[in-house]
Amino acid sequence: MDATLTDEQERIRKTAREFIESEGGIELARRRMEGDERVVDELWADLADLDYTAITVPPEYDGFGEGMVYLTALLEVTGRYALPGPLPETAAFAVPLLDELGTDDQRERHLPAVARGDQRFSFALYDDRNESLPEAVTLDVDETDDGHRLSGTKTLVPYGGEVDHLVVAGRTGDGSGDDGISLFVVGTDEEAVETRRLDSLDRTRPMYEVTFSDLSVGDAALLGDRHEAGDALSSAADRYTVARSAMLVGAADRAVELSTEHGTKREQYGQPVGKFQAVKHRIADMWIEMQSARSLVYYAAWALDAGEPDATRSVSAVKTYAADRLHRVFGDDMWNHGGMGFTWDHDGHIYLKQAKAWRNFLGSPEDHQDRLLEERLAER
Amino acid sequence: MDATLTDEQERIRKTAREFIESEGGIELARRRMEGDERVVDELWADLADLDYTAITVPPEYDGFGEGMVYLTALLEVTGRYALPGPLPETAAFAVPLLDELGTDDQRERHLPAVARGDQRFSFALYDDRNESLPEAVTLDVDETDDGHRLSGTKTLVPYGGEVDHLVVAGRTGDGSGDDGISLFVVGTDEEAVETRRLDSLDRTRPMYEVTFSDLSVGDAALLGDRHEAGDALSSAADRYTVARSAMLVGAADRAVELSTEHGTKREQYGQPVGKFQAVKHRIADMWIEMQSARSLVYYAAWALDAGEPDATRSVSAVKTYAADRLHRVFGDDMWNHGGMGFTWDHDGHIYLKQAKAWRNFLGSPEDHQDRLLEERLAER
Amino acid sequence: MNFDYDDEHEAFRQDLREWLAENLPSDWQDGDRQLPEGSERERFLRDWQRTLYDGGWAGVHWPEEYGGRGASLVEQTIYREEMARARAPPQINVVGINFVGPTLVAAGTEAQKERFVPNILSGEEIWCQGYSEPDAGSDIASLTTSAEKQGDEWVINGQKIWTSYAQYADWCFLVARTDASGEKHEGITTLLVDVDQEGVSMDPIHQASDEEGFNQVYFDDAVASAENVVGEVGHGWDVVMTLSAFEHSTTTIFSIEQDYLDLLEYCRDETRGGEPLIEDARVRRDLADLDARIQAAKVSHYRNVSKRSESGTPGPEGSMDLVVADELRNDLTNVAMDVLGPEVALWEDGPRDGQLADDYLGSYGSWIAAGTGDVQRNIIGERVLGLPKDDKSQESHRA
Amino acid sequence: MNFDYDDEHEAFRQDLREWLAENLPSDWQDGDRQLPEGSERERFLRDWQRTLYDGGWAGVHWPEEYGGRGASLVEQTIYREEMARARAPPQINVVGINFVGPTLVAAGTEAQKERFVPNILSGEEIWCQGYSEPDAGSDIASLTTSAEKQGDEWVINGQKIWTSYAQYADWCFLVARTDASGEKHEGITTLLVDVDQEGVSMDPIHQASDEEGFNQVYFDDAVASAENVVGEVGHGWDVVMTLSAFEHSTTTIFSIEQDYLDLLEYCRDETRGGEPLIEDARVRRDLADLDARIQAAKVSHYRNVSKRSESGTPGPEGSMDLVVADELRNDLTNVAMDVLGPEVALWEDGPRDGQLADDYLGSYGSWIAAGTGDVQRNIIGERVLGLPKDDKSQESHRA
Repeated sequence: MDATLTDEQERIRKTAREFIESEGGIELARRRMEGDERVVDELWADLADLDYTAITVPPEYDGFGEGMVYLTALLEVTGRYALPGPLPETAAFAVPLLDELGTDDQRERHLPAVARGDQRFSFALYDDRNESLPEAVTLDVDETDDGHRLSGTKTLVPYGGEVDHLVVAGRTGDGSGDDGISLFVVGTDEEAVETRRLDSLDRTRPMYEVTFSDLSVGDAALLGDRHEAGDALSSAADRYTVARSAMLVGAADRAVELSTEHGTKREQYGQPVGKFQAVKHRIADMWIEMQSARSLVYYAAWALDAGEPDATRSVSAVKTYAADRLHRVFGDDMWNHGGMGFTWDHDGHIYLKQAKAWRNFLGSPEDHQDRLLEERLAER
Repeated sequence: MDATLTDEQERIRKTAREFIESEGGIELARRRMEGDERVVDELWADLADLDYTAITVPPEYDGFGEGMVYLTALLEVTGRYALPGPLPETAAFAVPLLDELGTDDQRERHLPAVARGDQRFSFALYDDRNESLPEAVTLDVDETDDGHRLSGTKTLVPYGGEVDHLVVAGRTGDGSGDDGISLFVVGTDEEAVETRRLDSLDRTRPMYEVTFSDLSVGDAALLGDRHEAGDALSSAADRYTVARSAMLVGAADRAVELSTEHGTKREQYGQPVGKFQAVKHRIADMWIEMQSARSLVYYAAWALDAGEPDATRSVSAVKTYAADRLHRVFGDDMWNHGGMGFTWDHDGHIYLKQAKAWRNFLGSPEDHQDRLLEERLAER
Repeated sequence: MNFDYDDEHEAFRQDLREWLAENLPSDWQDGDRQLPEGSERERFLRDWQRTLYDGGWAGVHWPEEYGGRGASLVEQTIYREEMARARAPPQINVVGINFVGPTLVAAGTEAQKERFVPNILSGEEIWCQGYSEPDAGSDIASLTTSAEKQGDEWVINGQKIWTSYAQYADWCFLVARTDASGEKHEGITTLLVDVDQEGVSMDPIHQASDEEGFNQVYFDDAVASAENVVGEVGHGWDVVMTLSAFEHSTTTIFSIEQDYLDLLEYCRDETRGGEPLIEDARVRRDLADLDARIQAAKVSHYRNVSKRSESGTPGPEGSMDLVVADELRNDLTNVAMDVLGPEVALWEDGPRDGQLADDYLGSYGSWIAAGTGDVQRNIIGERVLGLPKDDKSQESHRA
Repeated sequence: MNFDYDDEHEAFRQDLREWLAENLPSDWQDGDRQLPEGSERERFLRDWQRTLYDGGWAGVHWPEEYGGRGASLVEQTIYREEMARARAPPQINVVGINFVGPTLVAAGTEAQKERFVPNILSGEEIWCQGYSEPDAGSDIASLTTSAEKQGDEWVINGQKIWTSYAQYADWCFLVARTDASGEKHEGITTLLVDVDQEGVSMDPIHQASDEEGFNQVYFDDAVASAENVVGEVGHGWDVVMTLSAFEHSTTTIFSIEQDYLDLLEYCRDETRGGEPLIEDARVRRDLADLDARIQAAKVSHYRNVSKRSESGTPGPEGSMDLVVADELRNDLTNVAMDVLGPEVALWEDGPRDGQLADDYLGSYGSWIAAGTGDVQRNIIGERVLGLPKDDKSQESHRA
């Protein structure tokens, strides 16, 4: 029992913070919000230099073989700056999935390249932008002589047009649940693949539509067993949920700081506004909720790494607890700042939009409430 | 459009307040809490002298023929003192029901006596203390040659052992919904009727168990058409819900006063505690919620009297809004008072328990949420 | 107690409904209620303001002698209900019509009334109000924008912020400091300032919602003539208080109700996992709770209207309308986002072309006009309930 | 980051579990966990205290030289987890064991240690602490109970309130004013007072829950000998602060978790209208929310324990444990009442013989021991986050 970060983890956080601040801090996110895609390209090279892209890659593929605890410790820092780029998509979702399901060939083809920073990944899951997973996976996949043919349009693909490869979920079997789902690794440079950026609430992490026009892929593109990828997909979604939650915890930590600074410096009615209990207690509550969310993230990350039986429930606890509460933390930060809090210049709205955009993505809090209780009752 | 009380209504409120205070105010409720049943008997005679028992009785039966608006205006005042006695049971539930469903004979037998203060009423609806209405009405009623035979034990009967008559709901038809319910007027002095007081959360308004041991009643006891009393019962429950809500609004008004007095007089850290924004804003919120509940009660009372199409929805809005919010108002009042708020001497707990005891009685807020939306959608 | 309308009132409602049916912009009636973008927007809004004026529906609460209908408070309520139900476009001269006009009628000189009032109702002159300052926030009285008497003119220097409609405005109702030697509520003067002069410039404020609705307004040796002082020099705080009394006569609860009904229909019609959203008891709890809160807020507003009809003056209870409506709008727009599927992640390419997202984001800025919930709760605690005043906040916020 | 326990810790847990299985009162193990009423209760609790002592489980955190196990913070956490899981009866000498003993070990004289410490752990002498006063509330430092030096004795006059366990206590750890001339934190002295003397009397406080747990304690020329001053005369505030540091090492989150699991099972097993309660999505939302909050509070507690294991001293972060647990207990007990049918209207004739109602009512008094959420939020705002201190509240509440 030692619920603290290691010195090594603290060190990487410090380095990450110094690096991001030297590059402009949250200005990087603002550049991406304004539509500057180069910022992701530039950043990615640096992240690779710092070995961040290699964290979850196994040692045999030139990585560090670290798990979610290490990754979330880092992502908390990137979240503080709303750092753009598909790091959680690549490192939390795709890499462990490739490692788990991939053939030697697939691993060899992708993992070292990811570690080097030469390949970025995202995932294309939703065929319907209004349904929950796994029901929202309906993509038509026809079997061909030497592989499969994909036809249809995926939506809500994070950074879809700014990555090299996508993990695409298709339905090769019957039903609408976890069964019958197959995964494919598809290059975005294929001619039959077209991406279109969607104006997204969180413009630091834009969503894309990705259209497959009778895209033929060979057997080498099939990731894992045909029909059988539902469980692995669910695990990948869990890792991603924890990763993104960690980023939002980092953002919430920053929001508490911003409100505290404001409460200390800004004067109204002749005294710093943080002396007013309404403001002081609201910030105290923000801090409590941020710390509580952080606790759940730490535990879930550890439980996923350790393969604990309550890992799935722990992930659901994160989203159940944090989805709306962190959102409110950001809203409260905006309110604490008065009129300035509602301006584009204040960072609060960047976080607020991230929290809302993330709310129902890969599982709404309601989905997670249901799953949490199912798991809990199964344990009794 | 005139959303204010009339001068006449304001006058009766003032009189009621002066009268209750002259009799000891909330000490009357405390006496009943300690088990003193005489307080209800004594009070009832006074209430009759003041004509309060005659308010809803039609003029042709020696009453004033007033409706829910007038009654709730008065009940707000009685609620302020948690005044014990079956006034809402008699005046809001039973009297309009007798007037609506009763034969000339039944009306003649009961209504003038109620107006004079010679008969008190309550109702026995629940056969199962854990089910909702109307499902909880399961009492076996056998048809006999000259009437019916009632066998079974009703529970959750307010003041059951302290009234003269009960409106008893029995199931004479199939099903578990509104259909097949029949009502009977039963005297509590019948030999086959036994009452047992249950230790109740709200000891100012104790619940009883009432057992019918093969009680035979004549046709004159049947209130309304056989099998067909479900709708009238539901309306009576609605009136009762509004009446009790009005009492709790009056209690909440008092709780705001108590907290305000405390915040003005009690000093901590060298200043009145009401200067602390945490306390000041909590009291402001209590006031807002009390006023909002009051608005809903006023509207529902008027809509019931006027037979507005949204009357049912308005009643459900009251309980949806007020059930947990008024309860929290009382809890907040206790918290505002610090340690003293948790003592038996502080009045807050009397109200708190009333609100909790009332929460799921004759329809939980959840039941009312569902009904509110059903009605709302039916209007669209 | 009576929530019915009498025949006269129903006739008023009917007249307005019929007029709206004929005069609302046609796109609007077809359900496309987006304001035009860019410079088109001002044209559109000025046209609508003129249409309202021509129909006699621009300032129903104004006295008849100034071109209004002399509508009673109840009629004003009906007016707001119907405009919300029709989802009519906003009035570009809302500041002039709701605040400046009535203030001039109450506190202006005859010459001011003659010069300014007619052009307000017709929309020929659009008004903004210069209140908040970067370092003052809701603490209006600590303003530092100065007006100095030079001959027959006042020379104005300083900066205002959160000034809505300034981008369209012809005139500004300005609160300035003319004497810094006394207490902060003293030495304040209200002036009518022509915005169309060299000494006045402005910048729009880029909002979190990616829109521009508020402005910073800079005064750099701007001038106002001596006869454009409202009330007495140095007694502007009284004028501000007079004017703020009019603010409470507005409420957004009726438009909140319309948005709620839209949400209800969405949840009835939309399915997820094959089930209508409304079948989820969680959704029902959220909707029913909003429904009940909206009904409560409406009736509370009616009660305030009735009370004010009797007493003639608005009380501090109006703070309740404000804080309740602000929180309702924030909660409602959040629920409307939350019941969406994962598509909640989209903005302009998302549901209703981003309108839901715009409403949601906008709800975080709504209090800029009304003062924060914290300030409103102070007002309720201190002025309604009589709790001890914080020495610091005493009298120094708008009510 | 590691939430596993090593073998040594697991062995500690196993020892305790086995001991509890053998030594818990037999009714208790059968699920009947009501404390006896009246005078039986003290006997029962003293017996249980003695049983714990005999088993070596009365003060696991005490140093071995004083009869404890010298348990690490992690082991103390395991201890609390297991006692909660077994729903063990409360320790009647909790004040002595958790606060007074450690304080004497840290700040007492050798003679005090020798005289008092052994009888604490064995439960031979039960302790209470005399802190709050009717006019002081959470503002401990403004206390007025006086102690005046007369020869070799201190003569004590005044009144304490909210004193738990006083009805059983043999000794009182008293905070008194020995000098009223300076600032309110000065001139305070802590004394060990024999409660069994003529000058000390007490009244139980009738609580909203219809129970008596707290007391008023009156000192009327009560005496304490000079050697029973703890720390230096006039420097009692330092002792209070030392003692308060120990308070944060307790948490009720583990017993809250047990109550939550009971509620979960109730909702799984109970039906209404033919449907299991847990099928109602509203119930699921409430349960899942409580579940997640409890897990968060537990992990936050582990994090605080780990942090404290590293740093050696408890930080103000402990305020978070307190405020979170208090609110959770209040929300949990309310949900447990609300999911009941109309039978929620009953008390002792109601569900579980009124235990649910008792727990619910009790949750409104829990903060009396811990200080209000308002105070805890001040501590978090000021000491954790560094927000500007309210001049009024500075340093004057227990932390």
